[in-house]
Amino acid sequence: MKFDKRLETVILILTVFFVLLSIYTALIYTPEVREEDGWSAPKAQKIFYFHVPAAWVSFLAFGVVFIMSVLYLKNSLRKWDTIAFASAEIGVVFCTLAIVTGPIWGKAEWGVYWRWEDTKLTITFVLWLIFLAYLLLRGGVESENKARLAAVFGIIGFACVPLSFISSRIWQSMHPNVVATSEGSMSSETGIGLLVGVVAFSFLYMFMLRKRIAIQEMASKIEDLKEKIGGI
Amino acid sequence: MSQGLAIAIKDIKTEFRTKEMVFSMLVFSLFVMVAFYFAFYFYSLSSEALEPLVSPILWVTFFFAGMFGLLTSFSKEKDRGSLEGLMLCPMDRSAIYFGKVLSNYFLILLVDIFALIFFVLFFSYDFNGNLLPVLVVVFLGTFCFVVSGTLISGIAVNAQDIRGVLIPILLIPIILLTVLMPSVNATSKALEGDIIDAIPELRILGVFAVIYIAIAYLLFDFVLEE
Amino acid sequence: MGELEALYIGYSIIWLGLFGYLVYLHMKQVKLANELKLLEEMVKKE
Amino acid sequence: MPAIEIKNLQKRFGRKKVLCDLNLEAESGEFLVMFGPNGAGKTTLIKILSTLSRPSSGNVIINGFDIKEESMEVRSTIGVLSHNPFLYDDLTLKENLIFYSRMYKLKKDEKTLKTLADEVGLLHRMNDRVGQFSRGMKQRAAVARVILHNPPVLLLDEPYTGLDYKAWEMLTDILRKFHEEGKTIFLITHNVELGHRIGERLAILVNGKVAFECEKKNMDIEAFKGKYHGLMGAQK
Repeated sequence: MKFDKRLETVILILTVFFVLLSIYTALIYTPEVREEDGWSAPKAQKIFYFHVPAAWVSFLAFGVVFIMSVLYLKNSLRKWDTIAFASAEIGVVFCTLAIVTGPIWGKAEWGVYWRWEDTKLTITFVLWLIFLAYLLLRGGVESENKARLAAVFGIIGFACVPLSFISSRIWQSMHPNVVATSEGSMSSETGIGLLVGVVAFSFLYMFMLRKRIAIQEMASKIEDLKEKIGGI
Repeated sequence: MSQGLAIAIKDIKTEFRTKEMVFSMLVFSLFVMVAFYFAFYFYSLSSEALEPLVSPILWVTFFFAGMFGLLTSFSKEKDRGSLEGLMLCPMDRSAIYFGKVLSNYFLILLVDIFALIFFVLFFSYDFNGNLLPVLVVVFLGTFCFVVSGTLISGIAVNAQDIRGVLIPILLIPIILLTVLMPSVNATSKALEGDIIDAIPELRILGVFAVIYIAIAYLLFDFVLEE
Repeated sequence: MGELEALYIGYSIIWLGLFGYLVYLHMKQVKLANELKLLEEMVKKE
Repeated sequence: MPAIEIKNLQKRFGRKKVLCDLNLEAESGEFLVMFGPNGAGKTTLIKILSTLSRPSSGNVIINGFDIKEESMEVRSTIGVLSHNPFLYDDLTLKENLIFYSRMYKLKKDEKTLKTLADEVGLLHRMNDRVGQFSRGMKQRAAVARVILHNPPVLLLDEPYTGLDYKAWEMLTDILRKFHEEGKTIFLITHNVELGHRIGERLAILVNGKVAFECEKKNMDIEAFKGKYHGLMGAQK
């Protein structure tokens, strides 16, 4: 119990520290990219230092859902299911932010909001859809095996996506004119900026995850108590 | 495996006795075609303008009509309680899945072929001798769709009230990249006459069919168990 | 939409989104904590 | 060797405990009747015994097979009859029986199927669709399905629900006959009089536990009724 409390404090402090640091690196430390390097909107490019980490952390969160789902099916301990659910919700939050900020930058840089030809965008979008569906499934099924069904769907959903990423290479070779990456050349400062952003968001993810799990546990405690009182 | 086959035969037999599902799927696919026809009516499409639209129209019809079939394949058994009867039989639970895959595949393919005929009639389309390669793509793409759809249908059947909406909600994001896109691309290429060009897409479909079957084989126990 | 505008909008969406979610979590936690307290007191009384 | 052996069986649905620490044994050839009010966990127990549901903890052995490890063997040694006949309305009785014999990997020829239908008094309706049957006939057809693979253990979950008098008598006769043949019968019901009449050993399930167990010969119907209603008060 005591260790848990301390860990929480440590995570909170680290989260705040890295979030502040990431804002500093994104706005002040990292140099502006230059138009000569092929960027048509160099100022707007600074969205990247949060857009890319948000996308990364959402992948991390969905990966956690996948792993927890496998663990849950193996030994059906409730805690794995709780973590999977919490992680899916937070993953959707981060993914939404990444998906919303992407087009804002895209409009400034490319002149269009979205490039469907870009596999990275498409796959992020599909992942987002899949985990929205996951949350709907969790809300919709009222049976005792809800957790098990959600775990199966989480596995299907996440397993398909990396695989379609691999297979998308084949499509790209079929469409030679539309290969577009969302990162240009990267200097080392840009790399550091992105790294700090990823670390900051990862800590934020951990903090949120713990909070979400705590909420879930409280809710089930309340259910228990209600049953107890109802039973007497 | 023989039990899976027995389930499929039983399903097809009951289906053809009542004909409710096949009939509504056929009518639905007809209506989708009609809807497409009237949606494009204003443009009075020439055959050249129609060319890029052929495979998207076909696959959207296949998928939406097919989803009807998936909707009832488990819910009928569940509502009548006969799913428990199947689960009491001494066999692997995945045999139920394979049986359902076979019967769904048969019924949905049937509807696909009728939808193709409707398409030809409405848009007076001429396959120019490319019908065979298109059929190959349709057979493989539909198989991949059925394999993933039957798994999702097994999951969605547990949501009593909203299972009707849950199947498309769960299924569409899953098949977007793994079935829909390769099938449409491959069909377009087959329509141009070079099936060889479509081999990468066909390979993707094959790989994902295997992946979905493997997932179902591993996890279908968890889907059915109470 | 200018470049800087895009940047400002993007930043505010990210931080408002994250902060909003945190506030939502916190409010939910506080609400549940109150409910839990109430129920625990009821159990004690009985 | 006991035909059914339940040791420390527990079943939780999420946080809810449905069965807690249930212990029960039925000797081979015994007619055991279990009573319990709604929500006592009767159906859950049958579902676990018939391998439809997995226990949270504890062991169940049926005819020497563990339900967790050897579920296939368990499924082929049991016959389950509930208020739902598990038959397909759109198929004829004969087709239903052929379908289920395929599922049990049995080779049944015309003659055996006919004998089977005759046994439950439905020979004249062999080629009619089950959907046209009355409730009682459906239940008789279900009996034919259950004994298709000649299981030594029968699990019955409220098989009398919705039956008229004639069908009721018929089912009782069939159960007696099975009992004489030496099959183990485990019947679950909330009908005290019926259960007391046909059972050999009686047990009462309350709050997921066996609250009372006795031989029928040691307790007459009035005493047993009193006991049952007394225990009912303890049900949540």
